[in-house]
Formats: sequence, C-alpha cells, structure tokens
Amino acid sequence: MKYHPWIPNDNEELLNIMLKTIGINNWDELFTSIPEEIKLKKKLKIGAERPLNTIELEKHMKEVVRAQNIVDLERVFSGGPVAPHFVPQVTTYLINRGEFLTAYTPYQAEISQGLLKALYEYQSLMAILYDIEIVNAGMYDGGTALAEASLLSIRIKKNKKIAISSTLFEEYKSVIKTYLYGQNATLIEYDFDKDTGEITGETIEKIKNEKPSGVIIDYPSNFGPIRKSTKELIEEVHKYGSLAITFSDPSSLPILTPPGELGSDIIVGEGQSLGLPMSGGGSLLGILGIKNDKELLRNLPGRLIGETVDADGKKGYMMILQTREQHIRREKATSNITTATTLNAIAVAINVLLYGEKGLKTRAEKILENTKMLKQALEKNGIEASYKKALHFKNISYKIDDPFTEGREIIEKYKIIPFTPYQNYAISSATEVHNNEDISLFSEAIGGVLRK
Amino acid sequence: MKYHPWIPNDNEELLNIMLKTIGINNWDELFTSIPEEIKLKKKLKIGAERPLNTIELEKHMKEVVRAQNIVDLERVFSGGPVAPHFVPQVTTYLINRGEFLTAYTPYQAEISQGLLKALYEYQSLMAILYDIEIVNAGMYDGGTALAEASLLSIRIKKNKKIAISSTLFEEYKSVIKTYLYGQNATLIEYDFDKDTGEITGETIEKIKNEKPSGVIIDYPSNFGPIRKSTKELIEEVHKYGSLAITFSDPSSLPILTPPGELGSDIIVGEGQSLGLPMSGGGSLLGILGIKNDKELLRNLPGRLIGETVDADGKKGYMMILQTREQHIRREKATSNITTATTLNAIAVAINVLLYGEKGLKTRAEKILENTKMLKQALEKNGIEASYKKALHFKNISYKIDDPFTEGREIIEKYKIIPFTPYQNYAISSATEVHNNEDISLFSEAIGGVLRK
Amino acid sequence: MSEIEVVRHYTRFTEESYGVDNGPVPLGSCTMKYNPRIATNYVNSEYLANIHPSLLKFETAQNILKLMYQLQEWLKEITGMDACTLQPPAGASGELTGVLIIKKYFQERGDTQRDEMLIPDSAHGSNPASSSMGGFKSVRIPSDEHGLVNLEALRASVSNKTAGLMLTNPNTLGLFEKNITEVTKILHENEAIVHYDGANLNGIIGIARPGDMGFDIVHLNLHKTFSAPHGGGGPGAGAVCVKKYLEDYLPGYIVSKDDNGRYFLKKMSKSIGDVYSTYGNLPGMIYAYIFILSYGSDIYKVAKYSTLNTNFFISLLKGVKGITLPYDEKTPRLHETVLSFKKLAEETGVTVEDVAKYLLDNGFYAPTIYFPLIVDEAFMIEFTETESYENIVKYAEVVKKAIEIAYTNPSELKQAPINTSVRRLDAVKANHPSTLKPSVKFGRK
Amino acid sequence: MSEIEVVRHYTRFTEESYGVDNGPVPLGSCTMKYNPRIATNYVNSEYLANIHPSLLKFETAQNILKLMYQLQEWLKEITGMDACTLQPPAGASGELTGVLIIKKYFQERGDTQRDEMLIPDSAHGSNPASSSMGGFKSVRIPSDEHGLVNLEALRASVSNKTAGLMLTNPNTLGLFEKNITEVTKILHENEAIVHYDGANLNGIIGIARPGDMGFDIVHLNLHKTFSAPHGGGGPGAGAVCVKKYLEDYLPGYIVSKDDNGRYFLKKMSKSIGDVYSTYGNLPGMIYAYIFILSYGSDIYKVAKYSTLNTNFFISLLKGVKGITLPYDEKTPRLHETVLSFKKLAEETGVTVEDVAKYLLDNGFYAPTIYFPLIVDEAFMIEFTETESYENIVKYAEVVKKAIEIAYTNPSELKQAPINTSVRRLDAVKANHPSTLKPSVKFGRK
Repeated sequence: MKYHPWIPNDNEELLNIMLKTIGINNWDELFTSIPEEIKLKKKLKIGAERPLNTIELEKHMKEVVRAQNIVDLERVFSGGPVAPHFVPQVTTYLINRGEFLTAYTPYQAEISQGLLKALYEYQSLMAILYDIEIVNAGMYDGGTALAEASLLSIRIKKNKKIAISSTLFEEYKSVIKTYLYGQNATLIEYDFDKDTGEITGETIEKIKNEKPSGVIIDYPSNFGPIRKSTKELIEEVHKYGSLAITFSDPSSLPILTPPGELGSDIIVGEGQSLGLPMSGGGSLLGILGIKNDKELLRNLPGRLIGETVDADGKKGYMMILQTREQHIRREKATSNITTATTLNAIAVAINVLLYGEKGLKTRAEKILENTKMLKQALEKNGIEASYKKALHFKNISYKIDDPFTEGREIIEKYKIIPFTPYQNYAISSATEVHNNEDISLFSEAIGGVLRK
Repeated sequence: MKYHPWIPNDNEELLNIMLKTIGINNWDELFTSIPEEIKLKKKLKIGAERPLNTIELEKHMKEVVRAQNIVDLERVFSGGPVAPHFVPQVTTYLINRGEFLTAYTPYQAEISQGLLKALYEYQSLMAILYDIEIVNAGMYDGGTALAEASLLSIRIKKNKKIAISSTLFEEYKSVIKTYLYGQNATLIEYDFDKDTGEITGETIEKIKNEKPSGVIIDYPSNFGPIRKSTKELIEEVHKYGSLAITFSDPSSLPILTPPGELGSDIIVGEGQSLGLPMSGGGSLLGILGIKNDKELLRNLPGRLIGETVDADGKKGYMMILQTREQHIRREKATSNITTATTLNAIAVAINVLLYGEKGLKTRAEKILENTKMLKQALEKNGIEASYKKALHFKNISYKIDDPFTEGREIIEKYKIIPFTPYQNYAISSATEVHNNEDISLFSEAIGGVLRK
Repeated sequence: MSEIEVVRHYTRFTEESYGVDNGPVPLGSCTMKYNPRIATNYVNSEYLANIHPSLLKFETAQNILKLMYQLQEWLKEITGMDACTLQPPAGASGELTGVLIIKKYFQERGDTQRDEMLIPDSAHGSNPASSSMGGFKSVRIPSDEHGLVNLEALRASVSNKTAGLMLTNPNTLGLFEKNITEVTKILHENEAIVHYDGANLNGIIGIARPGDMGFDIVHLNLHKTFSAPHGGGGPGAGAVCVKKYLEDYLPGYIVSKDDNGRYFLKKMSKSIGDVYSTYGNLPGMIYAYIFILSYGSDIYKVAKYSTLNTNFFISLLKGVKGITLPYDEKTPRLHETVLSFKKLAEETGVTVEDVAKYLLDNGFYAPTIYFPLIVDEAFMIEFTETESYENIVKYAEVVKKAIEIAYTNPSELKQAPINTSVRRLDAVKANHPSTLKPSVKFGRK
Repeated sequence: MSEIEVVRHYTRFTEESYGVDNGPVPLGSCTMKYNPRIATNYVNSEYLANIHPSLLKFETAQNILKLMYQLQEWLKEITGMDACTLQPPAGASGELTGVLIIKKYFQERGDTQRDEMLIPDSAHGSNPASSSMGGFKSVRIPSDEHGLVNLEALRASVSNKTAGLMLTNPNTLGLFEKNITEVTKILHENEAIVHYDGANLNGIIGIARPGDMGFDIVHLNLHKTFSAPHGGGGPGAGAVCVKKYLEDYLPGYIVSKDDNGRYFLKKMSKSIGDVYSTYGNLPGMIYAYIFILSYGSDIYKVAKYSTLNTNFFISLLKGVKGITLPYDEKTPRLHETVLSFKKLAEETGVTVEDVAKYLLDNGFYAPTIYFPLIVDEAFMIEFTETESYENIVKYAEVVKKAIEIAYTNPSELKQAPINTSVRRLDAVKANHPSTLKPSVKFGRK
C-alpha cells in the first residue's frame, strides 16, 4: 500500500509542494532536532509489519472477534460493577454520529452548543434521579468516582480517613484504596447485620470512633440488599461530623427514596446500568453529584456545564467553574481528570428520555421482580444469599468454594455466564433483560453444577 | 404495552385534547365515513398478535437472524446479477445518517441541496466511468434498467423488437421480457462463437434482418468474456438503424475502453459491483445513461438532477426535466418510476471517491487476476468454462448436471457458496474480496464434489 | 480521496439535507414516518449484508425464507387477500405488476379486446403511467361533488373494453370512497378487475381491508406504511397481494412451506415473469417484519393516530382566511387532506408554492403542492402517526403566519426561502436546453 | 419521549456540534485525528458489546485477551519499554498511575523522603495535578532560552528529595528536548524516575522511542495517538508502559501467555492496585489495535505527516504581522507549535481569543489558546497526519484575514463569532455564585 487511506497528503506531489514551502529538501530534515543516537534504526515489529488494507483489516478483525462465540445478553447473569443491560439501537446510532463521536471537550462553547446542551441535560436528569442539585458531567466509572468523592471529603474534612461499607464491590474498594494511597489516607470498613443487611450498633460505633472525612454508603447495597436503615445511617454520619457519600445504582432509584432526599452530601453511581454496553468492562460512566454547598462545589472534581446567556442575551451553555480544574489550577486542582466520559453521559441521558419516568419505574420493578426470582432459584438449589432476609435489588452474592472452576463448568455446559467469580464467593445479577425462561435456565445451570 | 414508543401522541391526555379540538368525542368518529359492513370486526392475526417491546423485538430478531450461520464474504463465489463485493464501513455509516436515510425525494430543492449534490456527483462519476454525457439518478436494478432502456429504444425507433445477447443473465432476460410483454413487443436473442465468445456472421445477419429498435450488448459479457468485437458489433447495430444498448459491469470499466467511447447510445449497469451489500439480492442500483441526444433525453426514464443558480446567482441543484415523469405527464410519462434507489447511488459515489481513479483500476485488475485463477481452478478439476478461449472478467459460466444438488453438497461440506445454480449450468464469480487461499478453497470444494 | 475527506464531504451534504429525523415531512400520499433504528441495525448487520441471493435459490437460507413467508402471511391478513409476492422493488413496480397481471389474465381467457384502464382524476400520476406501460389506454373517471368516484360516470365508462380500475382508498383527498363496494361490484359485474393503490393504506390499516371492499389486487409500499426508510428517493420496497383467482399470475417467486415445515420458492404457473432481478428488497422486508411485530393486532393505532393528527391539523386551520377545504368540510379526512390556497392566490398573489418555501424557512419540510390536479393551489398534507402534537401545532402556526404575511406584505413571501443553503432556484435555466447541465461531463464531448 | 422525538432532539444537538468529521480540530497536544469507522463498527458490534468483564476474569474470552496481549506487545515495541498495563481509562489516569508507581517504588525501598516531583513550566496542567494526587510537591523547572528544559535549573532542583520528573517530548512548544539523554541521566544519577507524558507521541512515533531516551515510565493516550475518538470529552483510553524494574508495580491485570499459548490475567506482586473498576476501555483498545495493524512498520508516516503539516502551516504564516514564533525560529516543530499573538494584542487590542472566535465564524475549530503559560497570547496548534493540504491552506488564510481585520477594524473581531448558534457567552454570569446554574434542579430545593 503506497498511499495510506487515512493520510490525505500521502502522495509525492503534495509532499514536494509542502517541503518546498517549508524550505527543506527532504522530510528527514523535519526531524534533525532529534539526536541521531536516539533515532530508531530499525523497522518496528508491530501489527502485521506490512500495512493492511481495509479488506485485509476486515478479514482479520472478523477472525479475531469470531473466535469468541456470541453470548446473548440474557444469558449473562454476572453481577458486579458491570451487568447486562439493554442498549437501544437508536442510542448507539445517535452517539455515533460524527459530530458527537469525533468532537473535543467543548472548550469552544459557541460551536459546541449541542454537545453542551446534551451534557447539561445529563446533569439535570441525574440531579432529578438522585434528588440532588449538582451533578458533574461524568467521571471514568463508579470506582474512580467513589475514589474522587473520598478525596473531596478529605479536602473538606481534613481527616485522612474514609469509611466504606463492607459490601462495596471489591473492584471499588481496590480503586478507592489506590487513590487514598496517593494521599496517604486510610480506609476503614464497617459492617452490617449478617442476616438483614441493616446497620447495627457496631456500625455506628465505628464511625463515631474514627470520625472519617467521608462515609461511603451503598444503597442499595452492592450485594443487593435495599437497606431500610440507610436514612438512619446518614443521620449518624452527620452527627459525628462526616460527609455521607451515597453510592446508588441509578437503575434502582425510580422505586426508592432517592439518596438526596435521604440527606446525602455526595452521591455517586455507575451509569452503565442505565443502558451502556458491557464491552468487556469499558467504557463506563461515573456519576458524581453534590448537594448545593459552596465548599463542596469549590472542591468538586470534573467538568461542570452551566447555563448562561450570549452577547445577544440568548440562552447558551458553557463549561463552568474551570478554576477548579487542572488546566487552570495545576497542582492545586480538585482532580487531574481531563478526558472523562462525555459520550456515555449523553447515551445515558438519551436512554432516560426514551424510557421516560414511567418506563424507568417499570424497568426498576422488573429488575426487582427478576432479582426475587433469581434468589428463589438459588434457594431452590440450596444456595443461600448473603443477607438472606433482606430484599435484594439486582445483585446477589453467595459463597462458593471454587467459583472459577465451577463457573467455567457452567459456561461450558450451559452456555450461560452465571456470575462474576471472586475468591470464595460469587455475585449474580438479574436485570430488565431477563425473563422467566432465562431465570429457569439459570436455575437449571446452577443446580447442575452447584447444587448443595 | 399501553403506549407505543413510535407514536408520540399515544396517551389519553393528548388524545382527548386533540379530539376536543377536532370537535368529536371518540376516535371512532374519525372513521364514520367507512361503511360499517366493511369495517374490520376482528383482531388481526399478525406478528405475535400482542405488541412486542424493544427488548422482545431484539431477542426475536436475534433468533431469526442467527438461525443462519454467517457466511464470510470471501467464501461466496456465486455470480449473477449480484456478487460478493467489499462494502466499506464508512460508506454504511454515511448513507445511514438520518438526514439521508429518512429524506424524501428532493422535491423541495432549497432544503435538500446536500442530497441533490450527492446525486449530481453520482451522475457525474458514472458519466465519467462509462464515458457518456448523461446518467440518470438511478433505477431499481440492472434488470429493470435494461428493460427501461428497451422501452426507451422502442419509443424512439418504433419497431417493437429488442435484440439481446444470449449471454445476458437469465434474471435480466426475464425482467426485460416482462416489461416488453406490457408493450406487446418481442425479444430476439443473438449468439456468439462458442469458443471465443466473439460475434459471428450470424450475429450480424440477425440484427440486419430483424431491425430491432435496440440491441442489448453485454460488455464484458454477463458470462465473463471481454469481447474484442464489441466495437464492431456497435458499428453494425448502427448500420442497420438500431440503438446500441451496452450493459457494462462498472467494476470492469477502469481497465476497458468505456462503452461511451465504443459508440453506445445507451449505457446500462448494475451498481452493486461498486460496493453495495448483497442483502439477499436487494436493494440494488440500476445505472442508466445516454449520449447527448435530444430524442434520447426527452424519452429518458427516471430522475435527473441538474445544476442551476438560485435567486442570488449562487450555484444550486434541482431535479430537472420532470415533464418526462409520471407525476407531471401521467399516462404519457417516459416511465412510471417514482421511488428509485437514491441511497444506493450515493453509496456507490462514496465508494468511487474512496477508491479514487487508481484504486478502482487496481481493484479491476485484481478482479481480472482472480477470475483467471478461478478459471484455472475450474479447469484443474476438469470443468470447462463456456467461451473457454475468451478472457473472462468476474463471471464464469459452466455446465453442471444438477447444480442445485451439487451446490448444496458443496455448501454443506465446505462452507462455501460455490456458484449461482441455473437449470443445467452454474455461474461463479471472483472479485476483489478473494485472495489465493480463498480460490484454493474453491478449487478444493469444486474438486471434491464436481470433478470430472 | 482520503477517508476523512470523504467523511467530511458527505457529512456536510447530510447537513444540507432534511429527513424525518429532522422534523415533519408531511408529504401527502408519501407517508413519511419514523424509520425505527432497531431495523436499520439488522439491515446493516453482516447477517443480512453477506447473504448472496443464491442462498435463497438453494433454499439453504431457511431463516430468510421463513421471514419472507411470515411477511407474506401477515400482509395477506392485513389486506384481506389470498397470496402475495414481495418481488416489486417499489410502489410503482407494484402498480405495473398489477397492470400486467390484469393483462395476462384477460389474455389467458382470450378476452383480448379489453384495453382500457379506468383511473379517477384524483389518482397518482404513476397509475396512468403504469397503465400505459402495460399497454392500456387510460380512461379518466371524474370525481363527483363529494370528491369521490362519480358512480354515474363510472357506469358510463365501463364496457367490455374495460380491463380494470385502479383506485386508492382513502383517495388522495383523504376521503374514503364510501361507495367502494358498489364501485367494485360495477367492475366485477363487467368481469373487470380492481387494483388497489396502497399509497394510502396508512389511513385505514387495521380498521378496514381492501380485500373486504372487493379489490382483486393490492400493491403495498413497505417504505411508506411499513416504516422502511425512503432514503431520499429509494430504495423502496413493494409487495403485491391478490385474490385466489389471480395467484397463478404473480411475478417472482412465492415463498411456500412444504409438509415438513421447509420453506421453498415457487414460480407461479401463469406468472407474468419477473419485475426485478432478485427476490425483492430484503432490507425493506426486514423493516416491515419488525414494524408488524412491534404492533401486532394493535396496528389499528397507526390509522387511528395518523388520522387523528391530520384532522387535528385541519381543525387548527379552520376558518383561516384564504384557505378552503374543498369537498365535504365536515367529513374527517383519513390520514391526509388537501387544502386549497386558491383564495389566497387570488386575493394576494401569493401562491401555495410561496407558502411552501416559507415553511422551509421555518425549518419544516413542505407538503405536496399542486396535486391532486382537481384542486387549485392544492396543499396536500399528511401527518403520520409518528408526528408529535407540538410539531403539528407549530406547523399550523407557521402556515397561519405565512397567510398573515401574504395579506400584509406579500412580496416578503416571494423572497422565501432565505434561511436555506440556497435560495429559490432557477428552474428555467436548469431545464432549458441551452443551459442544461446534468453532469460535469455534459457538453464536454 | 417517543423515539422520533428523541432522535430529532439529539440530531439537532449534533448539528450544533463540531468534530473531526466536520473539519480540522487542531488543538495542540490533543491530537484530534480521523477515527476510522471500521473500528467504530467492531466496537459497536454485539461481539464486543455483550462481553461481560467476568468472561475475561474466567479467562474464557481468549480472543479478547489475545487482542489485549498483542496490543501490550506492540505498545512495548513502539515505546521501547518492557511491560504495559491497559487499565488506565484516560491519559490523566495514566499520569496518576505513573506517579503512584514512583511513590510505591520508593516506599518499597524505604526511600520515603522523596516527596518532590519535577515538572517543567511548559507542562500540561494535568502533570502537577497528578503529582498532587500522588501526594508529591510539584517543583517547577523553568525553560531555557530555547524553550527546552533548563539543564542548570534542573541540576539545581534535583536532590535526594526528588522522586521523579514528568516530561513530554516533544514538549508543548513542539520542540524536541534534544538534551533528553542528559536530562534522564541527571535524574537517574540521582536514582529518580522519569515519566513520559504521551500526549505528544504523535510527533515522533516510529521515529524515536521514549524507552531509548531513558524514560522509565510512559503513559499513552489511545484516544489521541492511536485514533480512538475523543467523544466530546471521553471515554478515552490509556496505557502505561514501564521498564523491567517497575513491572511489578503496574496496576490492574497484565495479560500474559502461558506455555500452552493460553492467555491469562496476572496481578503484579507490588501492584499499586487498581485505577479503574475493570480491565480498561476495550473499545479504545480496539481502535488502537486496528490503527496499528493498518500501518504496521509504516507507522512513522504518522509522525512524518503530522510534523510536515504543522511546519507547512508555520511556513504559511511566516512573516505575518503581529505573530511571532517564540524560541528558535528555524527549528522545525514536531507535530505541534505555539505561536504568540502578543504583538497583535499590543498593537490592535485584538486578543488571541478574538482570533479564535473568528475562526469559528469561518467553520473551523480554534486551536488551544493561552497555553502553554510561558508564551503570551499563545496559539497552540497541531495538525495531525489526517489533515488535508487544502484545509491547512484555508486555515492559514483565515488567520491572515483575521489579522488583516485586526489592523483595520479591530472592533469587528470583538463581535466574533456571529455565525455560530450562539454568540460569545457570558462567562461571568455562568460562573457567578448568584447566577450559577448547573442543572434545572439547581436552586429549587
């Protein structure tokens, strides 16, 4: 392939014109500032070495992706930070329109109003869903959003301690720990009643004693239980001077008292459950919001879009409070975050509009109902859900001796992905994509391999 | 599903407001002009009877499409009006942008300039490729374009006879015959030398005797041979007062003397070979063009886009010579054609720009080279191509006793689609999607089942 | 060109285009509705894109044949007919199919003097054009004072030279031919055949069926009624359904099912041949298949809301100066209507075309104008079931605004459009032999 | 909302947006290049969309693991490093990863007094911000008169408190740090670690490698250099590659291959933990994978043409009034450059922001302005290899036109933009506590 289809000027004629304008004879002269001794002397051994043309690329990619049999969405029951959720094709179409897909962060607001409006709508829709006044334009994922919420708490409350619920996903714990490590801050876990999943005297005691800057509360629990004592917990957290950071799966909120109403100072969520593809775990969407408080706002990480007017007094949108951000404030910035997840935020907003208020509620009810059936399926096979007396939403965790081996056996035999494996337990989830038959199949598969 | 997601006003509140504005109480009153006795009294038994929601639709469609194993493009060797050709993803993206996909025929030119320019470019690119001055904005497919070209010839030359090459695809012959039936016109076939595929004295004799209004010449032949005697044939056709209608696969033209230069009065082609998906045989693109002649132009069927200026003298595009068309001229129209194949015409223009002049030539050379290999593969297995001494382009036809049974066996055993079956012969094709390995596989499959 | 240059070139072109995804495209008889993206996705998937038609011919692509079979069955149920072909690639091709079936039927019967096709004066231009392509003489049937087929004129026109009648119902005025059973009876008594033009099926789908009205042949536009996209002028997709006695004449291959549940392709014994090189436009069929599944027996909602929307629009313009609703004002219009701007033109000099161009300036596509021919300064509008309340209200407001301007400052409307990428185009220059330019190559030889 | 309403709402929004598909987006250090649609298609295919991360954890998705493994290998070869993680979800996350690796490395060695991170004054703001997140104090290293790291200042800043240096090369001025081996030597002699900010890799890819310059850690932006789309601000995709001695500190899981050719996930022994909840942004990896396959060892063409394009642009503006090219004028800039509009501002009052807004009026996205901080009225521009000759010429012409207007009618530029969907926005109102409005809900509680 002499000319590369992605390089418009890759032809001798143009090259020569341009070199002449620059005033050099050979393109090598462009790179004379690179010392000879560090210039590459060899051809890089990458790709297929020779360039592949489009037909060859398609053939190769088909081989690569086909090596994996397709797993239908409804055959996936794995829980954790990512779960099977329905992605409307119309959303995929809209976010893949080039004006969105290939845009930069909207620094030049006047030529980016559509993108800014879409993000402003995302912020507003999430604010309504969580019942909180400010939601930023998106973080990488739920885990990093929790980590940033922790750092935000520490900036305000100064005590380098964060308390987290023991039922947070391990993946989240690990990310928070990494971020706290940077600040030499410590992580404290608090626990719940083993049967009901509700808080206990010990839970309160721990917070009272440690006085962490922030307390991360999962509501519903990452392990499933919808804790009735969440409001009480938030009140206790406030009593001892900590900030309440509530992590909520947004798919659950249409049927719960929202975390803002419960008194949370900071809300966090993972937007994947509002209909992003799983894509092997990326890309995701961290939802991060705060109540309307000057200190919180000044310390908020991430982009924020606000409404304003233009020179003619016409309504317009732009990025606001950029003085918090790295490109202005450098080492004093509230975060280093630059490229976040705009496109996923827009996708989530589109899905919310497609569902509408009623549709979202129906969807949450269906997830609740399916989770109930999933729990029954487990019980039927002699497997006990952790916090068995609680009402579970979406996720259910349970002990298994060797989840990796057993899980692989189920995948092999039943062509379903039954759970996400952890060291000695597993998390399954039921969502809006499943129906009775799917859950029966799950039950059969679990029974065939795991029955106790 | 109470409210349908594709009906914005499907809710009680809006319904009532609208009924009130209209001044009726019930939506049934909208239909009082339909006599009671012909109103439907039953529920229609269609679809799944109850409406399916989006998730259910996706599940169902996945089942339907997955029932068919995917056949990779390069495993298809079937020839005929449709063949395996490479479709760039970027083209699929562009023609599926809503502004194109969901547009109407651009009657309102001022708000449809993009669509009109895209069609004008198509007309121009095809005019260059075929070396002819006027190409319309597209017909349904190659077959109907040939049929319409025949009717056009008859309108001009008045003799209700059309002569066609015996090597035209059967599918095309059948369509032409159907259209001629409407005009009570007859079809005459002329033949070629069995070995070389070139014209003979008999060929000329037939045209001389019958004096058909038009003579359809396939160049290259639908059966593959690139006939050297095509120019001579066109001269003979003109000598006896007939119009020369040349059908050319546009993928071959970059390496041939174009049909316009050979003296054709009318050119016809099937655009699928410029990179449209096969999609089970639809939709296609009929290319139809004429030399610059008043009579031909006045009688040309189909849409035509032309350049003009707007009220400010700025260049603009609009549909022209609409007085030829059915919506103006009614029973005296040059055709009944209304909805043609705009989107496919645009897709073909995009592909031509992506390939560029050099790229198209390289592509044509590759097809020629692959066809040569395909012919060798057949010969190796003792199968003789029809017109065996000719140089074939893309298609090769050959006799087989029972192509349906034998073809199914090859599909089953080798997972390739070796040819298109006809009564007692088959047509295979080689295109730019194949490489040496693919053709080896073809050879193996043919050898395994058909070897003589 | 490099890929990015091509992408930018065509992205710009799309931005200078307008489809249903941009706003209402309320062209009467064109039924421009939302094209569901779920179908688009399947149409573009390699599952379908890579299917060579020979896989259907070999009958190995059983899933596709089954889908086509199902669609045939559903279309039969929707139209009240007995057999369908999916081969016609567009509506006009379906018309030609009907016309040729009629021709061949009489030829087989030796009834060769029947060379007249009756066509109402309100019919689509493609009807007489198709009739001519079938070798028939078109006989125009005038409308009566209610905008319906004039029964007297019809009776007078029917003779032993009559092959058939082509009719759309509701007609292009949006009026249901309430005497339709009488109409079909007149034809049938004369042994002639009645062809239904499916362009206006959207107004009655699920409410009434052409088969029950006495039609013998029905052609459908899958890209209108059944949500396949129009694509700026195609590809479309058609279907033709007939009563039992005409089944053998259908073109193409009919998908049938054998005793073992296996689908196969059947060529009909007296078939008119083929009207397309392959089995039809599969992508259009996929849209139709998904569309029908999405509604099931609720499909009457399509007629209900398209009709509701259009009558709501009529109500919003009721009593507005310069506009009249020709023919029975009180009769609700089924899914489309034709208003006349004749008074406006007479009183202000502003034509319906000027109003149309003003609509473009306000971000709306214009309705069909100057058709049907029986209404002066016709403004033929159709809001499908996928149009929103808000847009219909806005649309009516823009029309009213245009009329207001027409009566106060008519020259302003003559300037329209001013907000589009070009202003009003010079049709004379575009069409004149001396300035004609249909390609960059034109005139260079 | 119904589907069509949603489609129209967002279609309109896209039409009020601007990306590489619309024209040049020549933001310096942002490397906004063509995002190949062939990759988009695979990213959106159900093959990838429906893969739950647990399939990677179970190691059943061998094809995906293999793809990730290959990508790791290729990135090692491109950067000249020994191990890579694909977990960081963006460039800044890669910076944080590097910073935490540095922190943990010294902690493991008990070298706990090293709490300073050296950062040149021309660096991206995310460098000091990441350094702070790792708990380091940022020490600013001034540039010398050539716009390069001041070696004297560097030597003076290095001490046993120095943990590392974060550097991009070519730097944000587009100048190659020609003393780079000396720079890394100074750090290494002091046992400190050098982190390479991959934002500017596009200017040298295939020509020189950070590994060969002495860098210990490299972070990459797959959504810049490797053609994954920016998406209006993400999702991005990062990668961090390190020299052998830091391999054990990498976060996430590294894809490894066992003796049977089976791919498995490996947690590193001294890992800093996880910087993301899963294995990274697979869609971004797919783009990178396809991008590398498309070029193979021809990948140097990326650096060649991006550098050619930017220097061509500089030549077109050579000698234009009001503009200067700070630092060594004769040295070619590698893939990006920073011009100063200080003279223009002084002589006409027209700022570089005014010029930027004028560019918007002419259908072009503006370059980065007011960065890097060491150049007054900075105009930081980068044309990638996917920009066309024609657009670069046009872009230069618009800049020249702006300057012409600045000297003749400066107030005209203060009005810009006038062709965009809104005019210049009121930043004070947007940011002022009394008028702030970050959501419709804000202020309602």
